[in-house]
Amino acid sequence: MGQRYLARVHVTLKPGVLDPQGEAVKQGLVTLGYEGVKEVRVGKYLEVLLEAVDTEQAYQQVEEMCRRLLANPVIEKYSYEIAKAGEESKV
Amino acid sequence: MGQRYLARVHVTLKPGVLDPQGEAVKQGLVTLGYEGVKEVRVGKYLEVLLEAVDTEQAYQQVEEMCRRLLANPVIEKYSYEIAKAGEESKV
Amino acid sequence: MLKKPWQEMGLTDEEYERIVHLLGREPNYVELGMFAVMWSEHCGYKHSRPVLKMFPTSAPWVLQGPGENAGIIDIGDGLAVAFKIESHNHPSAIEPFQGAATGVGGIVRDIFAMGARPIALLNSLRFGPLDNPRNRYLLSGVVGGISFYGNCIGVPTVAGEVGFAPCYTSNPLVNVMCVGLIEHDKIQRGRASGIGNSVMVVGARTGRDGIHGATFASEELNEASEERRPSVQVGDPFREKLLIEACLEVVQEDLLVGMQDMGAAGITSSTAETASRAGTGMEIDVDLVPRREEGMTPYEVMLSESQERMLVIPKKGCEERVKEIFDRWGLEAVVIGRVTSDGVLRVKEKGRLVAEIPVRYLTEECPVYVRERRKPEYLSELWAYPLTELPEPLDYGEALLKLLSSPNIASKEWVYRQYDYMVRIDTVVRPGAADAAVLRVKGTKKGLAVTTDGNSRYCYLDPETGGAIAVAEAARNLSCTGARPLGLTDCLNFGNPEKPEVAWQFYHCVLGMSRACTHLNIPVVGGNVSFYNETNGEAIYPTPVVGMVGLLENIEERCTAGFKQEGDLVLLLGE
Amino acid sequence: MKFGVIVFPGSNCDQDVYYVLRTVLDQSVEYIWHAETSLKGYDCVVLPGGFSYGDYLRAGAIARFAPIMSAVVEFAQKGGLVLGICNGFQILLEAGLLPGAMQRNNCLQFRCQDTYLRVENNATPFTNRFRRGQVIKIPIAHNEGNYYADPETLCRLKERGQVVFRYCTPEGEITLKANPNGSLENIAGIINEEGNVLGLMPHPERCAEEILGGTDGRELFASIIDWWTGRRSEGA
Ligand SMILES: Nc1ncnc2c1ncn2[C@@H]1O[C@H](COP(=O)(O)OP(=O)(O)O)[C@@H](O)[C@H]1O
Repeated sequence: MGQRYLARVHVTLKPGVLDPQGEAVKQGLVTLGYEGVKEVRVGKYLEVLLEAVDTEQAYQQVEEMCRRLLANPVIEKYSYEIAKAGEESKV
Repeated sequence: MGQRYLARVHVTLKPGVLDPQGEAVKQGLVTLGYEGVKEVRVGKYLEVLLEAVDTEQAYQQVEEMCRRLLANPVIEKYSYEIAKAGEESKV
Repeated sequence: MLKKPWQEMGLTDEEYERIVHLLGREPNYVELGMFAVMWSEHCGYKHSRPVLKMFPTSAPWVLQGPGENAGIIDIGDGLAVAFKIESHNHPSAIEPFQGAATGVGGIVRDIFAMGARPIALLNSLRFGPLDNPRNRYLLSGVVGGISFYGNCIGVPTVAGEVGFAPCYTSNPLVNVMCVGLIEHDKIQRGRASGIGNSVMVVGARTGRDGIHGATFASEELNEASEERRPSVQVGDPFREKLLIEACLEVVQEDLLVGMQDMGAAGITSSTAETASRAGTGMEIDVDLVPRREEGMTPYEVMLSESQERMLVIPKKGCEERVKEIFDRWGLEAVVIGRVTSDGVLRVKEKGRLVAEIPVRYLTEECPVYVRERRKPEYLSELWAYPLTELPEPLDYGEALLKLLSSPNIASKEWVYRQYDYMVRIDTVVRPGAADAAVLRVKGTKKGLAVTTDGNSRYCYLDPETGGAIAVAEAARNLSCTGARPLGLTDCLNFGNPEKPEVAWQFYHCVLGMSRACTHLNIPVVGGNVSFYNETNGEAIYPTPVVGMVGLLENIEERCTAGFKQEGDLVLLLGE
Repeated sequence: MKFGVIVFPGSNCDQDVYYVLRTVLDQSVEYIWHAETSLKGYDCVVLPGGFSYGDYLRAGAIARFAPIMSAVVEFAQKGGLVLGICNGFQILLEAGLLPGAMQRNNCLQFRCQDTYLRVENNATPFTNRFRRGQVIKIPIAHNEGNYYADPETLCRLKERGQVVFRYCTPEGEITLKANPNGSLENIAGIINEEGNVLGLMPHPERCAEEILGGTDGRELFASIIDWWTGRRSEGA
């Protein structure tokens, strides 16, 4: 069946939502001597390898997955990129 | 002082290190009916807003932060991009 | 039709009229917001106050009855126990993990606001049936949130209960109780006394969290509530842990005249309530409040429900020492105003007055409603049910197995193994070992037994008897460990009290509970009311939850459930 | 002998360890604030359990940079006894005083329960009161106790007897079912090569008194005291 796709999903807290983890990491970095650090926000990064009949279906499914499971819409937002597996430019 | 930079840092598990969380997310997606999902890996995504005298210093500092604090080299690897704050292309 | 601003904030037209009448003028937007939160059911108890008066609240060992952040009972040796239960139902329905987590945070602050060291957490949870995935999601989210917050702050979660019934499908219940230990002479009160004293906020910065959370908790859930989602706050248990330690250190050094947690309605309620209890006024400057976000308006600062903050009123000249202690714990402590003599709450921004309300109007002048009560129709039908005609089970063994496999009866280990129930090394009888947990009191021979109980099916079938049963069950659970019940806190979860049937259920539950309390001589020293647990007009079963604390004079005499040894005699007591 | 218990922001078993050392074992013990920089005068330092810095980012990741940690590293290098319990263990891993790393429990949930441990090495200052192969009962309470080390590291650990405790059945078998968190080869506690730094996930301070249901944890602390006293009399 179909083609393999790699979706890279970023899930981050909505602006204004408290990020205790980011706050602690920022403090940690400042204590380490990086006084230039002004803000840190911590989110999730997911790589989803999936098979789909075509690019359109892949997009549609990943959009749905984000909405239904990967992100918590109450406090988080998400974004993603999708590439044919093997073709994605390695970060 | 200096210029503001936004670093986007990805911290992921090294290949070969088991990812129970990724496995659980994959199971969750398959249960939801996304049978095309073959693998999921879960990592961290951090946005660090920092001030530095120039791009070079920003790179050097972020590299150090990753090595010292943001990633645990025993199980994790990291990558990052840095852009002048305000100029980063929104994902 | 467009809603009027006060309607948007949850006030009725009559209530608005009352405000105009009291002030002798129209309130401005900030003032209106302050009235709206203070006159919400959550803060003002406008539908429940007269009924709650039925509870017996005194006994020689009661050091603090209802009306403060928590009740306190004497356990001898100069020691006392502070405890209270509170609901976080609506936030948990929207965001189970954070809703439950911040519920834990809130009740813990109530306890250390009294100066007590939190030593135990309990919870009482209700969900819809587990064959529905949404209910499973709610359950795992809520338990995860309690585990996340309680474990991190190092307060053991030692007991509780979980129940399932279809009426909770859209209205899960999350009631959390905290118990604290304190020496008599260290007890703090939420009072802003001493004219000219400074008023400080300590702990987290103020952000735009949960604006209107208090009014939100006092509304039915419907599709539109989804839109209000940003009012759910995120908890920071790490900061709460620091806040506990810093506040208790300040108490140890005897630096305060008053302390109050900032829960629902944040700065507004904490300033109004502390001033009201002391009969004073207060002047505060919102510019001085440390912010997490830029561009916040006075309205937002006054109504923010950001977590992990407290209001403290230091003794004159102790401000610097208070700051030092908080600083050592990595927390901010900032003077935002002072206590005044004229009984008025004044809020300033950039030297300009943005609100000016006599404190009394916000607290004592909150309207009280005695609604029509009507016995619900369903009861006559149920009461007429011919019980004798129920068929006998064909196979008793099978029936037993079926009962035991019901989530209501089955082991709750999958819940409590996610809670750290041992930290502080006082948990002598753990969850699962008895129907109440027993904690030792270090340095004494004493033990404390704690439990939460409630059975909403009984209350649905007969509110008065059901209410009495809840109290009796809790008392039995304590006495089975060898403890004498000393005091009770209650969380009353009901539907919309403006409906006569719900008002009737509420009244009769409280009546039954009160009678049982009087009969058993167990005073009610605090509690919480959660109304509007309805979705699209369907109310939950009336669900009063009882939290009870008892004392074992000698912990060596404790008893656990379960057979001990082959050959031991088995007796059945009671009828 | 003098014990020190380090208090990090977010430590929550510091008072428990202190109580056991002072009240149960009648030892001299003091709290050491994370901002201190010296461990002069201490013979054994305990990094207690809890959630230092909220366990944000990774358990122990931020705490390892607390000022006191430089002193801990130096103290350990000079042969001082260091005991890391639960979060303390995680901090020692992050600080590189012990090899490997901690991942989330494979059940992805916090686990609080009694566990049985097999003592794999009793020739340490922390375990000399146990027999080799003895099964002891000590509770765990953690979210991230899933120990990981790469194959070479694991091999070295085993060769040198650095694996001190393994999760086991009450009968002492090392099985998958007895493993509460997915930890590699059921590892519950390890020691450094020099044998003076021990990290373990279970909480010995929670079972040091009969009233709490067991005293195996007390033996671990008592081992330290015995070892110290023995060494002193040898030296004398
Ligand atoms: N939500 C919970 N939190 C903590 N402990 C719980 C919770 N639910 C149940 N428990 C514990 O599990 C044990 C059994 O509870 P339960 O089945 O409700 O017993 P019973 O109904 O007989 O009181 C008790 O020790 C109780 O404290």
